[in-house]
Amino acid sequence: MSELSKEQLLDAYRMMRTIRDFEVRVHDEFAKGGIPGFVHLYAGQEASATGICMHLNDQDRIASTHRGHGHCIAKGVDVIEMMAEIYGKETGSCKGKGGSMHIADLDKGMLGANGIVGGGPPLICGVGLTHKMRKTDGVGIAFFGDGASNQGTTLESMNLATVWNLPCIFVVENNGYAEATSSEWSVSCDNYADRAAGFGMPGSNCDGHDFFAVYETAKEAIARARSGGGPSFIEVKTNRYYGHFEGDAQTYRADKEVEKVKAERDCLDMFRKKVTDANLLEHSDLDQIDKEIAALIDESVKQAEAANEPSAENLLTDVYVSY
Amino acid sequence: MSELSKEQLLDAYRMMRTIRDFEVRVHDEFAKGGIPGFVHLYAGQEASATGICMHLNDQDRIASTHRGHGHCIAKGVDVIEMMAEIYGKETGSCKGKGGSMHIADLDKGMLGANGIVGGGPPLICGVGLTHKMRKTDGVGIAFFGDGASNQGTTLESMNLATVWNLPCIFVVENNGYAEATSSEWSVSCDNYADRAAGFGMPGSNCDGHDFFAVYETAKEAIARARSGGGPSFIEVKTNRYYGHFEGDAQTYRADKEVEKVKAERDCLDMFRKKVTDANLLEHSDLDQIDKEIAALIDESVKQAEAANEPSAENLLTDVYVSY
Amino acid sequence: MARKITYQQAINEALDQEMTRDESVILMGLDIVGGTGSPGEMDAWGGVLGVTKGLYGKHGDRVMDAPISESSYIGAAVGAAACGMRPVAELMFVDFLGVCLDQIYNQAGKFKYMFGGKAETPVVIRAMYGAGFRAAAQHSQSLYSIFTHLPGLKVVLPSSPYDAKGLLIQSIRDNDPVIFLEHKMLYTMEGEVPEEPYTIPFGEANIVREGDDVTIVAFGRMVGLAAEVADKLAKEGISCDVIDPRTTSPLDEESILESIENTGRLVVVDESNPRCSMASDISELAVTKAFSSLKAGVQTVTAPHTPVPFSPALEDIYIPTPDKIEAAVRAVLK
Amino acid sequence: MARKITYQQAINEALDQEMTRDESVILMGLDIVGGTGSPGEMDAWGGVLGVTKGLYGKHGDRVMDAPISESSYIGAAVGAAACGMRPVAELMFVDFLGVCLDQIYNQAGKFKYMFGGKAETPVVIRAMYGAGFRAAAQHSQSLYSIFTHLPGLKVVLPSSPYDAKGLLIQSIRDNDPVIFLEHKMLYTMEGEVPEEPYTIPFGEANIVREGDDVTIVAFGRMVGLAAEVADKLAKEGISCDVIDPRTTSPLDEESILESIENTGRLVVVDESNPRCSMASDISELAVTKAFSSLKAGVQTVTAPHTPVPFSPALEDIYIPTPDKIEAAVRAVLK
Ligand SMILES: Cc1ncc(C[n+]2csc(CCOP(=O)(O)OP(=O)(O)O)c2C)c(N)n1
Ligand SMILES: Cc1ncc(C[n+]2csc(CCOP(=O)(O)OP(=O)(O)O)c2C)c(N)n1
Ligand SMILES: [Mg+2]
Ligand SMILES: [Mg+2]
Repeated sequence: MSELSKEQLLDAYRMMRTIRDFEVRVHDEFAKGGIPGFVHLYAGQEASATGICMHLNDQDRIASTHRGHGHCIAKGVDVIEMMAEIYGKETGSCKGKGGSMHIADLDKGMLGANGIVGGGPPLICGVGLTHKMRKTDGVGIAFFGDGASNQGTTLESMNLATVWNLPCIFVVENNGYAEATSSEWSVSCDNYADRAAGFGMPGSNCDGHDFFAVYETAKEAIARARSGGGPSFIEVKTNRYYGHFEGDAQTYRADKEVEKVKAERDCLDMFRKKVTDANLLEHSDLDQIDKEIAALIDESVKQAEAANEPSAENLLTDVYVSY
Repeated sequence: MSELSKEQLLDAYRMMRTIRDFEVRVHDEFAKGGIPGFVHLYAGQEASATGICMHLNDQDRIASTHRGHGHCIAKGVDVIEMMAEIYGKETGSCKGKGGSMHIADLDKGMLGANGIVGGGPPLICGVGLTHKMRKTDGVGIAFFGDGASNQGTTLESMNLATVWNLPCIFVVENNGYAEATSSEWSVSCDNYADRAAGFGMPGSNCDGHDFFAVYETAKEAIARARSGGGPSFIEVKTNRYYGHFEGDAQTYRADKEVEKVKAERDCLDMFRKKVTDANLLEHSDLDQIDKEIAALIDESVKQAEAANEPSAENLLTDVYVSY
Repeated sequence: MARKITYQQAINEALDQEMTRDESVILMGLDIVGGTGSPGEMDAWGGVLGVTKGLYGKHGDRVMDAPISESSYIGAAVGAAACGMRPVAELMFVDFLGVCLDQIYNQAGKFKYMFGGKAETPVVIRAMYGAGFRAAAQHSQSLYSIFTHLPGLKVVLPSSPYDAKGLLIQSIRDNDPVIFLEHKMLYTMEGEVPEEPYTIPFGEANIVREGDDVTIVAFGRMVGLAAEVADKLAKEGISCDVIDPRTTSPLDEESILESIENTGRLVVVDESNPRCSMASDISELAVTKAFSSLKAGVQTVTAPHTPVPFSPALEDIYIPTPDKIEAAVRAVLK
Repeated sequence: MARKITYQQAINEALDQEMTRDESVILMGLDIVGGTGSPGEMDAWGGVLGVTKGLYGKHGDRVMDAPISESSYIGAAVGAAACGMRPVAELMFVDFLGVCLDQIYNQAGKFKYMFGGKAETPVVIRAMYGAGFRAAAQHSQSLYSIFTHLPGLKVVLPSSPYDAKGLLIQSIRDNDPVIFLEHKMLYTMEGEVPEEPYTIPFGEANIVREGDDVTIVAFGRMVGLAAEVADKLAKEGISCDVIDPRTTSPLDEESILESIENTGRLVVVDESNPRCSMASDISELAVTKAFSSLKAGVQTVTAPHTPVPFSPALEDIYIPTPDKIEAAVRAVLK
């Protein structure tokens, strides 16, 4: 914790707060009917994307999932454009053509949210391979869920990354559920480290509510990858605050499950307590960020609502570079 | 070893001898130009199919690979029909429509050789599921190679079998190569038991040249599956005597690699030595089988050569039950 | 038969009745129960849009959730079918065929042929398809042309609650592998559906509107749009024969050809991308087998050769509309 | 340009020259080196039929073997392409698309569109296709119609050594995902091929024979058969325009339509299964855009709606033959 500068700590908090407020707001606006389509929110899991992406620079790349807003924000994708994208507007990150499930910004090293469970890990092998061929020290991070950890594409990619000795980190965000199905049931290993071992890579896990735990765990794995030590596997134990997608009644969850996590282990609260207890930051520093972010998110919604729908010509463009 | 009756020992030897002679003969006939297509021979691996299938009855089912002749024979598929199939004749197991890569006999519980690497394991989950739904004590065995152990379909199926608690056994026949690629390179785990652990099932390995080792290892796994104890994983360490397919120059192999195995650890020789040393069988018993099988294989080739090509109408039949 | 239920209820009822009739019918998919292993309610979802809701309560362990491993659970359905079960596996969105197609087309679809006739694989793969849900490029496709291209598979596209029930029961009783595709925008469509089980044979088109001026062949959700256009044009004295083939494989060529021979004019309405599509397939049928009857070039109305856009504004112009169908009918009449 | 090499050598040379020209070109596949990790020789195979032989020796680690995990190594190629590399991934047989299609069509093929134009994915997927090798149902298919159906992909079907080299170089330099399909029966075909690198643009058909009586559109290996028939019929005074579109996506509609407008008669020769195929696609083109020129119904010559049989006797009648093409030409002339 002490190794992080004040600036970095503020950045970490800002990132988590941005994700949280973004998601809470999308939840509210969706409920009001302003947002179309399938929307999967990342609230509750902020420390994961943040603790990992804090280590990354623009040459490092990540692949995300259907639950991708948090990863986008942590990788530096513009929030104003993201909100517009979720509204399907022409000012969106993807000109409104992708929506929540496909937000991307390749310039920022964000290879896209992905509508296909397990779609990302093979792509990340390609990122790792690119870095290896170009002899950079860049890395690729595949974020995926506990459900996705059973998809063949994910499993194959773990093997490939070891065999090709790629600078890739496989991050399973185990939020306990794939849709309504429990990960305790659907994941056959007792411990994800066992599965990592079955693919010849080190595996570790960490408390996904604790930014510092994630940060430290990722640090080691990323350093290993950067120095040619090959892939690693990290399980982040986390919780999602909302339903699988917006509209999910969540009757499969335990009574007060989320309330309890929110009350006892919310990542923002835990962070605030740790850094203020240790006198690294003042409450006022954090309050200031809260205010800034609230304004930013307000602005993003205002701009998204005001923006134009894509015009009809857009239907036929962007299919090919040339055809 | 002593638990097997004389009859059973003779059966085991007969099975292995049949496979060997069948494959040697196919090799020879292929070289002469009598056999079309891609042909992958099982010679050298006989103890694997035999040691496992000796435990099976007709309700048990197996799925095989492109290298399927041995599994067919061990599961009781008619050798005369098999040879005719490999020749593409209308008297073949599949009326000449399948060929070497697709020989099957569902009545015998043989779900087919398979041209798709990793095609079999999902099917075997279906076999296990059928037995489970019907409350029989039947099992399903997925045979696959070291190469196939990296295919997503195989990996997913291991997870599914544990999650559904299916009576399935995953048998990787590790013959050291997938085509020309070494399994030491392509398989990321140090030990297949590690990979089994990553999918929540017991894993063990055995010497695939030693019929008795395979037999004992399989016995435990199959008994567990029959009694509701769920799936298991077995690595059979083996060698193939011929190329990946007929026509392979095999320059990727070590000098004298196969000669050495043949001289020191041939499964038929080892079996003969063990059972005669222990006075369980006489050399003459085995010689008698050798003679019978030689005649059977001769006969199979004679019949295959004499049989008719499928007639033209066959092109359009058997696509659907009704259409 | 006055009872009206939705397309979605019709599917649920077909599954329920067949499971009751035949012990070998089993269901598997992702969250088709929902809540498996979870601390809360079991049968919490009954499928992502609730189509299988309640079946777990009635049929227990014969309705199974699976890990997110489409190749292996759909392959398990295929393997179980080869062992005599009648599994109905749900591929949540047809867009996901890319992670499991092998088990469908190289295994299920080819067993019978490769094994010289000595296999039957009575598996049903149910999947949602179609645009209009603002679900973007990976959850909105109409990929039935791909399945239709592949021998060994049967492909079913119900366009109404009545057809959904009868065709699904037929699919389950059928002895070949069947791809049963449900348009997600039709789930809430209401229609008259008999309570008792019934089947609709494959390869028999439904003549949705009768007419002598133009033949319109339409698929799935497009059938309703075509009928709407036909009704509108009827008021002007233009009479359209609206044909819903109901299954693209097998295809009722006869009904289509008969109609073309009568009208001499053909419009094909297909929600899928245009290349190597059902629109192409029916056009080919006309020009190879009914050329001498054709009085005009064929008109096709399809989605463009683009992925499905997320933006509602763009998606609305991506999908064939009644206006475009009407324009096509007028064009063939010119 | 007197030098003659085989189709297979032309492909090898194209890969070699492009790798030499551009560091970002890398190759990956199963045993495209052969011998990786093995005690014997490295580069032992150079691909299952030897097409990439020698490239490892020249380009070292830029030619990579992979574990048998098509989704992940082809996905890796896609991911690397999105990062600016120009990977050429080999899918050994196109029949294996069932285990990796998602990375090809939902990822590579849709990135640009889903991401609002802000992505380029210059990946090439090479794969063998086609019947005639006695390789049976899972190693003999012609699945190009599927790729053609899917927006975002380009699909290339070289029919000669000259085209193989020029089209492959174009594929590698192209900035979109390209499916490059090599007919396994053409590998030994010889033809004149310039030594220097050259490109053949996509979407430009090759007029293989010129004629005024009948248009024959043929794909891949069928082009040679069609030319053979044209030569035979020329002696009788029947002149055929034989068109090889070379790429099915994009398709040179113009050349085809121009020819049909001239001849009024169309035969399409397509080795694939008939439903929703290129045969359908070209038939549709004719009947939607050149109807008034058509003097007769279109004839298609395709494989039947069955898997590919193993038996040589059956496979020989499965594949379209010159006799059948000739009969089709005579039929359109009636
Ligand atoms: C190949 C594929 N199968 C199924 C789905 C449907 N689906 C979307 S998200 C999801 C659950 C994913 O669970 P997990 O990986 O744990 O991620 P989480 O939603 O918990 O973040 C499923 C089944 C899909 N999008 N793609
Ligand atoms: C999906 C798929 N990928 C690739 C191939 C080509 N292929 C056939 S056999 C083989 C090697 C298989 O190796 P292994 O599983 O070890 O079996 P072995 O040949 O050693 O018995 C390969 C790559 C295939 N048939 N299917
Ligand atoms: Mg989850
Ligand atoms: Mg092997």
